Amino acid sequence: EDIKPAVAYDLGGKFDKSFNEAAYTGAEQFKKESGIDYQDFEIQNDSQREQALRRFARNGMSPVVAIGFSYENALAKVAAEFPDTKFAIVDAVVDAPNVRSVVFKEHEGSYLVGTLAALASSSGKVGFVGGMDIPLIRKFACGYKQGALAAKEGAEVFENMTGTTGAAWNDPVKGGELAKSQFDRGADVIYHAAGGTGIGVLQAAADAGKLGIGVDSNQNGLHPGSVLTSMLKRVDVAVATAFGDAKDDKWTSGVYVLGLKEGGVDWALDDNNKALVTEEMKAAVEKAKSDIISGKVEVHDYMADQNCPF
Amino acid sequence: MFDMLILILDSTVRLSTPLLLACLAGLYSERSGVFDIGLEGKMLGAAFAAGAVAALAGSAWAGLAAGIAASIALALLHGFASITHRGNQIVSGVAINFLAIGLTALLGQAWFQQGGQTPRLPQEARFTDITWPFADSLRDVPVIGGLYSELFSGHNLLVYVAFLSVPLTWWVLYRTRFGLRLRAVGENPAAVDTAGISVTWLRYRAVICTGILCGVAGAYLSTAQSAGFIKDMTAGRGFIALAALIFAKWRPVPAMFACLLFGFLDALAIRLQGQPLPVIGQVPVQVFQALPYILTVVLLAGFIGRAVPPKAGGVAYVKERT
Amino acid sequence: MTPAIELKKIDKSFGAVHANKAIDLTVAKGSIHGIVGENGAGKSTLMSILYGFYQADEGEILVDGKRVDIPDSKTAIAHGIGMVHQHFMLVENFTVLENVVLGAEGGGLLGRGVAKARAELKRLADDYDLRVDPDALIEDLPVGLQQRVEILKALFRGADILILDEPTGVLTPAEADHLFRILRVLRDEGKTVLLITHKLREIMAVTDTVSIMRRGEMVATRKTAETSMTELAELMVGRRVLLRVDKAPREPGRTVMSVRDLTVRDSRGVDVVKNVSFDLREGEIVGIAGVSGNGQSQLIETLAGIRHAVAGRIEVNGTAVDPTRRDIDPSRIRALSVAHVPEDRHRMGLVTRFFEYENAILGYHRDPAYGKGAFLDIKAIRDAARGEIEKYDIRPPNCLLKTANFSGGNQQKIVLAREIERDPAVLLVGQPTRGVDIGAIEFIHRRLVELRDAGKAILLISVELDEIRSLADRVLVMFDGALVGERPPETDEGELGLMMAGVNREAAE
Amino acid sequence: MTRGALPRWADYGLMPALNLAAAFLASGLVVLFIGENPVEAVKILVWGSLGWNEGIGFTLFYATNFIFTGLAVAVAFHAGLFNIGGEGQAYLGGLGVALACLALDRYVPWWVTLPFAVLGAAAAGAAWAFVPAILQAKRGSHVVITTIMFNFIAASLMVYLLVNVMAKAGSMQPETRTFEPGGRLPFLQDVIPGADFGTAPLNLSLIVALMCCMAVWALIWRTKLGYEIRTFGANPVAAVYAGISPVRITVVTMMISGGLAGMMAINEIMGSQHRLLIEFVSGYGFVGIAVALMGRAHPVGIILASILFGMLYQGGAELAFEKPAITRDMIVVIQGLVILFAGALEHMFRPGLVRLLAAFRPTAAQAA
Ligand SMILES: Nc1ncnc2c1ncn2[C@@H]1O[C@H](COP(=O)(O)OP(=O)(O)OP(=O)(O)O)[C@@H](O)[C@H]1O
Ligand SMILES: Nc1ncnc2c1ncn2[C@@H]1O[C@H](COP(=O)(O)OP(=O)(O)OP(=O)(O)O)[C@@H](O)[C@H]1O
Ligand SMILES: [Mg+2]
Ligand SMILES: [Mg+2]
Repeated sequence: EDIKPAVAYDLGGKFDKSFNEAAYTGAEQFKKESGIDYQDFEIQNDSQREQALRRFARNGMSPVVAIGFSYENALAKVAAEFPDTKFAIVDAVVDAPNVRSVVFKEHEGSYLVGTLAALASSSGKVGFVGGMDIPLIRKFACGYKQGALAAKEGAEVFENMTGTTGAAWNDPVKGGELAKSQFDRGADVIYHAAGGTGIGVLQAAADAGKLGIGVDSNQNGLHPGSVLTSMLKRVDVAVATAFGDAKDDKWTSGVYVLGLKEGGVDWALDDNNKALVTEEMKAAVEKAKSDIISGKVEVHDYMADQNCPF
Repeated sequence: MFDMLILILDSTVRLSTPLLLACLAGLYSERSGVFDIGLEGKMLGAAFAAGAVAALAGSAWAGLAAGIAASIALALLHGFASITHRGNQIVSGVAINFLAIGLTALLGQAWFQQGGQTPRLPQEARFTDITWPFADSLRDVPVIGGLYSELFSGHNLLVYVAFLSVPLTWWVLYRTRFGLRLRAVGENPAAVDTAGISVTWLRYRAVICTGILCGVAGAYLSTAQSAGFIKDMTAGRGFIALAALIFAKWRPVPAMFACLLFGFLDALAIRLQGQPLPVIGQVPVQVFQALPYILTVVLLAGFIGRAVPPKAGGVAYVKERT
Repeated sequence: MTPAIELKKIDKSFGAVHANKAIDLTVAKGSIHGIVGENGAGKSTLMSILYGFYQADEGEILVDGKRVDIPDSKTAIAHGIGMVHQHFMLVENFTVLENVVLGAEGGGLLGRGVAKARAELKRLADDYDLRVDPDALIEDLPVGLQQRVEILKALFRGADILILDEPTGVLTPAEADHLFRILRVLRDEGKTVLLITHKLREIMAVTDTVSIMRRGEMVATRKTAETSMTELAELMVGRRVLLRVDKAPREPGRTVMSVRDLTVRDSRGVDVVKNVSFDLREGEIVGIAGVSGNGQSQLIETLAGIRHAVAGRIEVNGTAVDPTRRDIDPSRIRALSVAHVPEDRHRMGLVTRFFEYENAILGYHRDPAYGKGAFLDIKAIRDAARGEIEKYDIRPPNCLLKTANFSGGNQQKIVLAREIERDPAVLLVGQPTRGVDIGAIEFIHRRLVELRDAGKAILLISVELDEIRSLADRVLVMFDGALVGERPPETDEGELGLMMAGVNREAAE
Repeated sequence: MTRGALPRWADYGLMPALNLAAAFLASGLVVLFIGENPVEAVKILVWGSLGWNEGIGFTLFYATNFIFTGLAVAVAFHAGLFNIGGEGQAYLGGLGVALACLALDRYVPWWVTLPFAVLGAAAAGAAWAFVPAILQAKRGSHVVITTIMFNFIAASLMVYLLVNVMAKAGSMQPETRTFEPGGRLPFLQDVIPGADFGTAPLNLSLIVALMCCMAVWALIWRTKLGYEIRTFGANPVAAVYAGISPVRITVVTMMISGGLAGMMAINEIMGSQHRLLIEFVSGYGFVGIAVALMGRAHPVGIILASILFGMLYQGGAELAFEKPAITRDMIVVIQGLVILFAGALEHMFRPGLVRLLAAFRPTAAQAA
């Protein structure tokens, strides 16, 4: 039976080189596999969040996937207005019978790439470049730190944020400068969670012959040989699954917390970076991964207490 | 300590370059009496054109040419509106900023399907760093070694272009006929007119100069400092350049120092970010992010006095009120 | 021989305004040809057309008998026409030299061309005795010298037809005579001079021929030798005007304003007013004569509260005012019933973008008569303005017209009306008739005398010696910031002229 | 620049119409370029913004923001000051509103909160404009630079506050808790009987905005302060001659301007979002510049320009919905073209029109 799926992206837009783009990829993938077309919308201001969701619901679209925690309030409202429409939201929890909330344990994935970073670093100094200083990004940073420290006693982690306006997510030049300054301070691996800004970080790493770490989608291919790995946040899977479940009548509402165990986050290994990842590094990461999954290692979630003990 | 200073200065140079180019660009236009808050838009348009063409042609130079062309086109649009049709110069500038933001993303997506991003440039399609002779051998000589090999050597061509444009602009402005007339028309177009010189044509030439320099600035962003265009990548630099221009009271050499200052404050903030400060200890990152702007205001209020814009600036030249 | 210039049926309108109506004009080679007319008669426009600044709608121009069209000033210059504009066309923050070479730089690079220009300038300076420091900034020069620069510009471009639009409006008698000497020299060299002025004395003094314009039309042309001031005045205004003020002698009353040891320093730190002391009594007009730029402007601005002094005391109607205090400002002074007609109406006295009625309350806008509390009572203001327009015969009689569209003469009346109608005890007046036509001059002078007869105290500053001598009851001469002496108005021009030049026979006093 | 020989109806009616037509023509070409039907596009744009209740609601909602920021720029403009700080001032205004709402919403009805919110917004905005103003007045620091700088500083301050101080616990979002009804402005349709704007967040702020328009008109053209502001803007020397203090006028005007910009937050924060969140100004401050200048710094003109931009925002969104090929970037391009043709090129058709009218009625010139 045919469905009419839809996606509403966050302010960053569908090509933000980050989770919006991942969502887009997922939707496209579903379209390719099922041959079912979908509708999408890029909002221009906060007032359009409700408008977009409502608009989709009215047009009988379902499921409607909202990307980004900023949709929380809007969705809570609209979901109540359209109880028969299936909604999903990524990165936030909306408690309603017709809403599927998908949140990720970014800290777990960040922990893994932190481990890798520390192992790959010869100076024992690694860096992190975030877009804006908001809780979500701190969550990335905190997991990364913990991973790095766990892998190398006394490893040093530099942490920088790009800016305080929307431009912070689209400023590769500034990103590059931040990376360079961290390299100057001795770092030789840098992990970014900064959308378009990160492109500049990875570029700077490549130019300086150092290593960068990608985020959200697999960015190993951007600079083969210079991107150590990427922290995968499978927003694409979340979106594709939401569409798929609806299609196959397997839709379930409720909260989905996707961590390593659920394969919601992971680290990327492919031809582009296998030369960079030695056997022992690989072993170490896989160990950490299983420990986390088994619960032997507990990765601190910044959101739990709004603070990072490391 | 000294090395750190060198490194900060090094990054200062990189950060100031686009500001400097845009700032000098604005200088030509505003000295001729045509205000221009569209620097941002021209830079963005140029960055896109440069990134796109460099990617297609696989040549940085082709990219540069395209960037300049695009920027000039926008500059001429500004001229058409504010010189030929005596439109409001501010509004025209705002319009150009909008057009640039929209068109770059639109065309980028239409041509490359990478969401307004242009394909990543291979090294040979970028302006890469030029290492001066003996830079490496001299590196270890105390002081000058660092200065020479880090600060002066090892930047890409456009950086040198930017800093050479300063004396060039000074020379054009104060040593050539064009410069004399340019300065005159910004102060009193009627005087230029009655001296038998066409105000319109003179101002058009000025905005074309603006176009050229903004073009270089854009190309620097997308083909030198980064490897490709990303939407909105100018991130407000056009406005900072404008501020620098006023800061420098519309004079070339001070313009350079103003831009270096902005670059330096930015570099400093980047460097200090996330490190505890002596005495104060840990400071919220936002403090550092605001630092350059706060210091700018302080310096402006503290040392730079009144800035008097070109007298005829901002108003179209109308002799017959019909 | 063929005339230097022939204008045939020149017609020009600015939108609604018909500035020149089918004007014919013939100017003989090697002559000084005067053009007179009221404000707004169309003189400047006609000349600007000849100079290619404006384009005529109709008609043709012949230079040396050849029909030419002059689309821009460049062409005019090429035809050997030079013009000194009424409102100078100089770049204020440029040096004299830069202004002179602008447009005639001689080459893409300034270096050599300018060096040549410097030499050429020196030559002209010597030949015509037009001395001015080539490296001085225009904004630092007194208007008199700025005008020299304008003339030099024209000569530098090798003009043999020279147009001067109201050149003497800003000159002292001495400067004016100097200018006329130069004009004669130029004429004797065979150059042709077109001189626009409001001052019939000057016409009679230097011109060979004179043309009269009224309301955009050329009403007559006369051989100067065969006409008289009165005839010209009538032709200009279209009615009889009397050219001299008659005022009855009057005993001055008590002192209303006394100034003691007033010293004013300008932004550059130079003392521009040097311990000046004088009294101003009811029912007298005290004239301050002086070459412009000798501190009169700063003096009057300080008395009006616009500038601050570094030393001195002022007493108005028994109230002491400390002019050195920062909190003294014009509104305070006005409150003491002191009115001020500034020298430069365009720069200071008016907001030309405003409607006439808005300018009618400038400086008095907080007066309750114009509205209670925070608000303005537009109707009351307009009524007041209409009253003044009526009383001062301001034309066009329309208080809803933008002030920029009144002629200088009428703009001046707007200012006078505003200041006088407040019935002040003291009136400070600067250059009341600069650039104003005879009709208006007559009116303004009469108004001032009436005021004096009504027992007001008037301080008059003017570079027009005639004006001072015919209006003032006492003449104070100012030189280099100091008062160098007092004379009765009957004193002959020569002596006053010398004092104004700093040559003071009784240095004792 | 004087208006020249055009009759009023042509100047205020025909000219703008022509300009808009040109703007949409150009936009049409862009639409054509990406292979959509321009006529249809324009239809959707106009219908989407004016053709149905909810559309009108949104159009007016956006217009409300533009009226505030437009008035802000206009007031400063009359004093010859160019305030590009609207963005930051509005951002701070948000803080003022939020503090008022957070403090009161639990205890009192909205109509008690409103005055405090208005006060908070205006005060915060004015405060943010004060420093640039005083620096301009006393030190001559160019207000354009300082206001640009203060936009960035405002962003840093607000991110800090929202992330570290005001954020509601345990939330991903850098934003305050949602206000209780006591901190929410009623929607217009709930107060105006019979009105229906669907789900558009059009709220009482529109009324506030219109009242501000009247207030600004009165201030500028009917009060002594306004007279002083205009005098200072038109001729500073004459202003001093008239006993008007430049320092006072500069500071007062800038603070009024900042206050108006700040009040934009009432519409967004108290009227629509019901919580303070980062980046909520999203460019309204900058568009305000174009709005003010296109509206010739007159409240009526500003209202019209604001509605025009409201249409572009709302109609643009509809367009993006209806036509998958038309992205939001395209909407930005169209906005740019409108600003260009209706704003910067507003005089383009004038000479032709003057000649045309003169040809038809030779007396036109005299009449004008
Ligand atoms: N640039 C202009 N634009 C529009 N109208 C103008 C312009 N210059 C002059 N006029 C109109 O043309 C008429 C003639 O102006 P003009 O300056 O020639 O008078 P004038 O004889 O020079 O007066 P004055 O003796 O005061 O200099 C004026 O009344 C004015 O209305
Ligand atoms: N640009 C203009 N637009 C409209 N009218 C103008 C313009 N320039 C001059 N005029 C008008 O031309 C007439 C004379 O102008 P002009 O400036 O020559 O007067 P003026 O007496 O010379 O002034 P002043 O003596 O102060 O120089 C006046 O009516 C004036 O309003
Ligand atoms: Mg004249
Ligand atoms: Mg679409």
